[in-house]
Amino acid sequence: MLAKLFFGYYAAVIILLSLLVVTRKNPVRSVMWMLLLFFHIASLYLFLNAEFIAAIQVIVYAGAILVLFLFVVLLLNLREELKVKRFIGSWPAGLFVSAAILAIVINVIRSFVLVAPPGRYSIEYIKEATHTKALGTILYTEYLFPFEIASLVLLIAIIGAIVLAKRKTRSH
Amino acid sequence: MNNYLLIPFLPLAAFLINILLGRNFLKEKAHWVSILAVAGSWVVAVMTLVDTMAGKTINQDLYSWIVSGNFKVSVGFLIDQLTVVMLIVVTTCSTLIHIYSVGYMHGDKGYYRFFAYLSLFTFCMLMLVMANNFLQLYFGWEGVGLCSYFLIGYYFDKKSASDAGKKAFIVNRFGDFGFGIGIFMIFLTFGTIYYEPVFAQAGGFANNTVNFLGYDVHLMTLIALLLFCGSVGKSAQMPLHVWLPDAMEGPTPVSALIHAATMVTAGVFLVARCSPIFSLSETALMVVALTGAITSLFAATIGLVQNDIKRIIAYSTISQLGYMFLACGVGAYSAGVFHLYTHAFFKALLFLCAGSVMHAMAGELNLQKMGGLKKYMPVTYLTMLLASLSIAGVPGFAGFFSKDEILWLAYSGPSPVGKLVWAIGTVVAFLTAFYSFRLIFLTFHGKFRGTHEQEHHLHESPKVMTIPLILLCVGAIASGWVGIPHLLGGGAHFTEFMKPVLGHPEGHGTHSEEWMVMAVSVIAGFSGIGLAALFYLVRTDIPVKLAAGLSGVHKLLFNKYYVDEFYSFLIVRPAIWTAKNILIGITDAKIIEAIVNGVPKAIGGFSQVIRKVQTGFLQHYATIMATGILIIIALMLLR
Amino acid sequence: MEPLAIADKIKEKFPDEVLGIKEFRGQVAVTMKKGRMLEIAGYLHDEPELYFDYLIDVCGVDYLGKKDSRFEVVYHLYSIKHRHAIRIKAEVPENDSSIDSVMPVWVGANWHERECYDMYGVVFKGHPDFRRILMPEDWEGHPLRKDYPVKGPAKEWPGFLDVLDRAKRFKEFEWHG
Amino acid sequence: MVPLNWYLMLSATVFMIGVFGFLTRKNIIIMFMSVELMLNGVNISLVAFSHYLQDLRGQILVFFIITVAAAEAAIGLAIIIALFRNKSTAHVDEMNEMKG
Amino acid sequence: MEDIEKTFETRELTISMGPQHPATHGVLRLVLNLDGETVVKCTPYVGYLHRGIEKLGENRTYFAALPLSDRLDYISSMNNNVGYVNAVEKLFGIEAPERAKFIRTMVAEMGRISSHIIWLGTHVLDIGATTPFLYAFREREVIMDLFEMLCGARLTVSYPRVGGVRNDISQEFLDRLYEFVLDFPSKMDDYETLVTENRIWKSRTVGIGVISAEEAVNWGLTGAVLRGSGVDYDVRKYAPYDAYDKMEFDIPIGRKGDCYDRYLVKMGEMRQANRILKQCIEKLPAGPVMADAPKFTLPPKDMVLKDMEHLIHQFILITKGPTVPEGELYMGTEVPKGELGFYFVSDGTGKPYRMRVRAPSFIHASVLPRLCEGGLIADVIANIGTIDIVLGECDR
Amino acid sequence: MNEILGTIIAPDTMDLLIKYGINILIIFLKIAAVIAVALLHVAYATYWERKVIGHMQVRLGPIEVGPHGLLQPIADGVKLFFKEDIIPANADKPLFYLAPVIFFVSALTSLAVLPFFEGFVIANINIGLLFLFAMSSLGAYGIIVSGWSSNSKYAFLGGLRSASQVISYEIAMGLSLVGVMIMAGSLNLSDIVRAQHQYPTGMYAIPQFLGFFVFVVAAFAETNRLPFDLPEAESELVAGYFTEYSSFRFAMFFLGEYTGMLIMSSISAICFLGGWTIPRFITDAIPFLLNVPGIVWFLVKVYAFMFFYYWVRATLPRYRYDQLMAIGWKILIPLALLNIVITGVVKILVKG
Repeated sequence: MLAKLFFGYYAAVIILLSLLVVTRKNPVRSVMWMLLLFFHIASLYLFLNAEFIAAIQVIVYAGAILVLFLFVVLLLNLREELKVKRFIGSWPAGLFVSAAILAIVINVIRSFVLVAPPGRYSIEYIKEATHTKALGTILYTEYLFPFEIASLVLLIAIIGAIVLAKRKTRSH
Repeated sequence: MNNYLLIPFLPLAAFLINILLGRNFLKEKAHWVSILAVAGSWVVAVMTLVDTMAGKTINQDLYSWIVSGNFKVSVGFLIDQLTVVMLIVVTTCSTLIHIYSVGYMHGDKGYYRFFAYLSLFTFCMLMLVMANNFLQLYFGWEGVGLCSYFLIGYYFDKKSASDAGKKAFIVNRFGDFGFGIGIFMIFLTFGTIYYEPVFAQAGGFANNTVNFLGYDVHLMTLIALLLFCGSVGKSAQMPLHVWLPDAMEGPTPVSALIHAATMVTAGVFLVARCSPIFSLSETALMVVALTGAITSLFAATIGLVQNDIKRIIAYSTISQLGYMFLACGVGAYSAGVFHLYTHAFFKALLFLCAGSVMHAMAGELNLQKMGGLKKYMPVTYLTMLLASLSIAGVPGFAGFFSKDEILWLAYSGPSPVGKLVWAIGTVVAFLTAFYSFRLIFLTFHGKFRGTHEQEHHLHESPKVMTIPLILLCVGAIASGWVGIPHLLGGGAHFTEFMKPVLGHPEGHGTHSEEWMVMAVSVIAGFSGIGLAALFYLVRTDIPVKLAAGLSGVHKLLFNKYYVDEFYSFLIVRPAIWTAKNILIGITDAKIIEAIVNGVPKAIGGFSQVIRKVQTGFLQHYATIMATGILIIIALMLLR
Repeated sequence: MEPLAIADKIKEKFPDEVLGIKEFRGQVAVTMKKGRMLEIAGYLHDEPELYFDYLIDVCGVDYLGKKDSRFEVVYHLYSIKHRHAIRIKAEVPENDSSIDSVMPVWVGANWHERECYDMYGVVFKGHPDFRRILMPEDWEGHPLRKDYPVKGPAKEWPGFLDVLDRAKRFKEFEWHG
Repeated sequence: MVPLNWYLMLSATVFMIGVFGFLTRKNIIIMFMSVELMLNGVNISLVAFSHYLQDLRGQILVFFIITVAAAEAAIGLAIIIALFRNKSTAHVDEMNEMKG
Repeated sequence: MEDIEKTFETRELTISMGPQHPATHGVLRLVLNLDGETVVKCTPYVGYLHRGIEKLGENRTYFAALPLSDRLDYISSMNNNVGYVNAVEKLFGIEAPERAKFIRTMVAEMGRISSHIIWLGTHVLDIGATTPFLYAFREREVIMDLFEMLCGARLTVSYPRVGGVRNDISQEFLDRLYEFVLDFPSKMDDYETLVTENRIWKSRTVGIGVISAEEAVNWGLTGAVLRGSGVDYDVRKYAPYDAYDKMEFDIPIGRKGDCYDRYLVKMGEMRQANRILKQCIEKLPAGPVMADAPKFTLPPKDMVLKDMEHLIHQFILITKGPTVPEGELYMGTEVPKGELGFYFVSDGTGKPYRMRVRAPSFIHASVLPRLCEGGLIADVIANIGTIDIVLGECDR
Repeated sequence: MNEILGTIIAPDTMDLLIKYGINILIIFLKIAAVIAVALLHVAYATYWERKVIGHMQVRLGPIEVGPHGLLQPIADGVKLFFKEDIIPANADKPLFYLAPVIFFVSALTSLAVLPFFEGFVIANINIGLLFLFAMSSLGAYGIIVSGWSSNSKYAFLGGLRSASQVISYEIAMGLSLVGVMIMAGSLNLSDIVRAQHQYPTGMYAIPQFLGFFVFVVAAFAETNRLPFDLPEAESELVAGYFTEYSSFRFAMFFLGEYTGMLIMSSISAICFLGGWTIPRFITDAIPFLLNVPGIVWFLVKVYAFMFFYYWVRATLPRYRYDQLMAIGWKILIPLALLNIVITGVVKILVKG
């Protein structure tokens, strides 16, 4: 009961914040709502016994990615943003499409039943091994190769970002 | 260890390295890569020769290229005696000419490009000769054609060069068209395009006929003639010979390698390779023999009066190629290949010498402006003299043995046209000797007739050029010694060696007849040399008078029987006229453009309406995509 | 070199330009016509014997009613190499109060010339950034002229009126406890 | 115990709100944030599945998604800056080079 | 490409540094065009402190204009006074007695130390080191006390007078000064340990705001800024006034002309000033402190109150001023900031017809764009710090 | 009525609620205690800083309010409370209000996972160190938002500078602590202290001297203290991102900054200096020291580190911005990585 209550709170706030993020005129406000949203999602992860992911969510998403967004928003100085319309002209089409898909998907999910057998990482197991250790073991054995590739992807992204955003040195 | 794989792929590697790195990194050092690669190929080829002499042949697929139903093509290699001979010819000439090019092309701005193309050519040629199926052969065939086009048009900023390149390419298309159809016919008939099954089954189809253009044609004759079309084009036989003299616009090493020693002999190689098919058709063989004989006579007569040093050698090449076809036509394939093999050496040598002379004359090609170069360029003179002796059929030189073998087998062979072609061949031998020595005498003897600056500039070529000359010269003299006939106490080893592939035609004549044939050809050769000496050393006024006296003939010969003009009248101009008036004027302007303009106009009108969809806004597209997803999900889930 | 010798040397070089040489307390002033001032400056700077590489000061003087040509622009020069000094005075009449800027020779003349313009209204031609320096940009008149009223202009400077006005408007925010 | 379906519905809702934002907002930065919303929606369902299936691989996937999101943000924002330098706008509807 | 360049231009950030900025040492205003952190363009605006001192001088007698010089560089008013009275004396053609000359040299060097020390404190504070600032004020306080003891004023002293000094110095003053002089080098060592070899300090100043010797001369720079670039020019040495020709001292000279060299030069000057002070105290001669030139110097105060002639004399000198020979004269003296010059045009009356002040800070402020452009915004601070300007002098 | 309530909340749920309620109450009490004590420490940290620096700078520091100026922090607090709160006319008001709160709260939240002595920690979570990183990375929001919402160029520049500084040095700081994580094998701060106590040297600062060095430098930069106080370099940018703030909002930044210092000192005490424990070899030598409560050692270490902060402030000039970034990226991060490599290799060698 209590869990459902909490879930209800989080779900409601997450949905509300998502809506705020996509509808605010001022990008800085959007970023701030998004920050709050990330915290709620991180808390939701805690409910799902994923404390490491929750920490990562805050550190990486909130602490790094979103700061990057904020930086760009500020660098671009979007004060004139507030004077123009926030949606494109054909927004009702977008609204209709996304709402329709959502309706269908939710309708399907309602009758969704999980049939697969539970895996070996039960809550007790994780508690004993600590979440970080359990996650790390899988990551560095089974998923070592994807992990290395992910690091490479990040490296390339960093280089690419520098190249893209680098200011051309003035010729004169 | 499939080390024979290295033979084609070393040059390919050299090509890739040069073309990718040449411009920026290798630059003046591009030749090292190519030379090392080709020399490596040569070494492996020699090793392969040793293996093959021991009786080991290879027929192996390496890699499936195309598989479509029962049509299967692979990259595969067939290495038998014929292939090995060709490998030796190709890699030897190629290696020496690569080295020669270092000196000849020195300082050219497209240095790396030249070597890249040369290596690519070598690769394609090797793929051609090593193929074990017709499609790979065709690949090599077209590849060498492409390289030939690149290299003829190497000085692409010169209009005549690029025109010559185009001409070669277009003329070859005529032949290749037939060749391509021939390959289709083979596939239709045999259901495969691999040599082995095709040749094995060929006998079974000996009496089949096929309806071709409304006529019932003997199947093997048809296939053979279609394949021969390709040969005619590539080997510059009548009537498709016109491209070869023009191809001399390319750099001289190219002329030597492609248009004398290797590529042009691909036609002969094809006929020899397909000998099982040709042998089944009397008619086809007759056509081959006559084409060869007529071409050789025809080219030799033109060669008599030309003044351009490279063109003389080019006509000589055509003539000698005719000889080879003549041999094939009378069933003496091994003799033809033998001549191919000896010819490669002395003809390459002749070209390289001509190149050396050009080098000294600063690009001058006209014989009438040379003379007396003997004392300036002793090495070139000596090697060229020996090559000419070889081509003239002077006993003891390579050319003598191969030519004699051809003539004897033509005379004695079973071919119905044997005697005729022998007679023509003998005449050609005389003419060959004559124009070859005309070239020698006009170039190296007498007084220098060029300008003073040119005389001042005369010099022997650098070592990097003369050493290949000397090496080739050894070949030009000695390469024939492997095929000394039994008559002269030799072992006719070459024919024996080729026997497993090409059979062994037996001459049906007595020893005295054989001596007679040999004597006649030798006499023809010596009289040709003698006449040339008389005309151009002793009585230099005779040629002029003769030209004046026989001005009609001279003009005819000088203008190469007006073949080019004839083609121009018959094909080129009608084609241009048609193109201009009918195709552009009517078809293009009235029909196609009406369609072309009308349809777009209609579409344009329509798309004026439709283009509104193409807003350029990312989100509109995304919305449409999402709508698509929505529809799909809806269909899938709510069905 | 002795100051008088320098003056003589200048006179030798530019006999038509020099109007007078005057000595007082060991310092020598050379009065010039203003026309070729830039050229003279270049000469003074580059001539190895003179080598006046250091421009101490540029200022104006207003001789209202005392001399025919109302203004004088005074250049104090010093040579760090030779340790000698000279004073060059260029006469600038009121009706044609412009003179070449010596900035091409001495960059340091930059603000001095601007100040001279600010205070006397002498225009320096060829100055790259010529505007008022000490007085506000919209100031009227040139304060160091002798006919400028010592008590200040009759009309108050608009900038000051603006400040007064703003002070009045801010009065209402004051906290009257 | 909260049923898994609830988490999935939440995830779908967040995802579709992200889609909506992406489809309708003018500001390219907000569009990017909408993409991040979509990724977060997916992450919720992955973590939920991971929890209910008692299998940590779902969380590993989340880990990778966050990595990719970081890379995407870096590159995307760099592109935005480059775009902004050229066009002085962050509005998608003013970037219509593709217009037919 | 052109478009992109243009967008860059428009995206420069313009900030106005000052006139109420803590690091501009007064009411200097710099308009900086920044490209990121790099200064693309630097435009100084001065004049916020313009009081028309030149105009005021033209309307006062030579005696009454003396306090105006206090208000030039208010950090080192003593040096300005010395410069002013020297120029006026030269114009009048009188000479101060020997003892007065020594005293003037002494107080001028004290002023130099006090000015340099406040420069050191503020400059170092700008770069971020707080402690030397307070140390510096501790020493300055001693000198201020000594000034107070000398003439009652700490900041605007007006102690030197035309023809000498206002009053003779006491033995107690000398004793305390001597104590200070002996103590000062150890204090200098304190500052230098904190700053001179500090890695961060060096990374902030070495190679910053470099100006070559030729350029420095061409700009008309003087004082430590010029000597930091390696030019050997000091008025005290090459056109000695007062008792400087009797003093032994060196002129510290830099090499590269960067902020660090200017800093070293100023530090060296403080030690040299201390040396001069010591010599002044040791060599101080006895005698009067006022020149005996009644036409140009005010009569002694006690005589004025007692004697009619003296009273009339005083009255005339105060109201009408002395009768000065017609002529013009420029005289430069070495003040802490550089060469302070006074140029007088006399028309024979008691008031200068034209009084021109050649202020070193004015020139030094004009060179700021040259030093700052191309550098970072933090370097602007270091540059302002080392060129050591006082806006009261700059704006006059 | 009761029936209705009973249907909504079952009796066992009621018990549950009470149990939860008591737990929550205890947690709240702990939080209140920690915050109150921490803030008091922060307040007196400012007093102590003024005294220390005052004496270093040949002056006295606060002396007027109370004996030896002891009540000065309280007077300051009162003053800041009652000052007029000035908000720039063109500021983005909600964000302007929010920024100091974010800054202050993110600093305070970090206190939750710090173990002050054995068993006393508000939230003894397994990923305590990660939590610290997460919270410290949030401080950047306060800085950026305050810089932006002030609508002032100085504040904006200061905000950008500060945010990029904090973000850059956070990487170095995080990496410097990885060595500690490897050695302790845990992210739980209490476990780290215990593992440290087991370690022969008793303090990780000795084997992890490289990591400790990087951490100390990064900690100075993280808290915007000299010689890295660029964002608020008053000679360049006036007061940096909080130029436009006054009154209590300013106080929040001020408190946040000092809380940050306190937390950095605590982390260094916990992760490198042995937390509330003292090395075994010392207690073996002087067993009497075992009687001293752990909190005392902890505070001694924290205040020693704080003193180091003040000492540096009184001594060093300030780096330039590009130099600061260069130090962070080109020296500290490579050093930290090197430290990780060395630690990892040594750990494998010792284990294997």
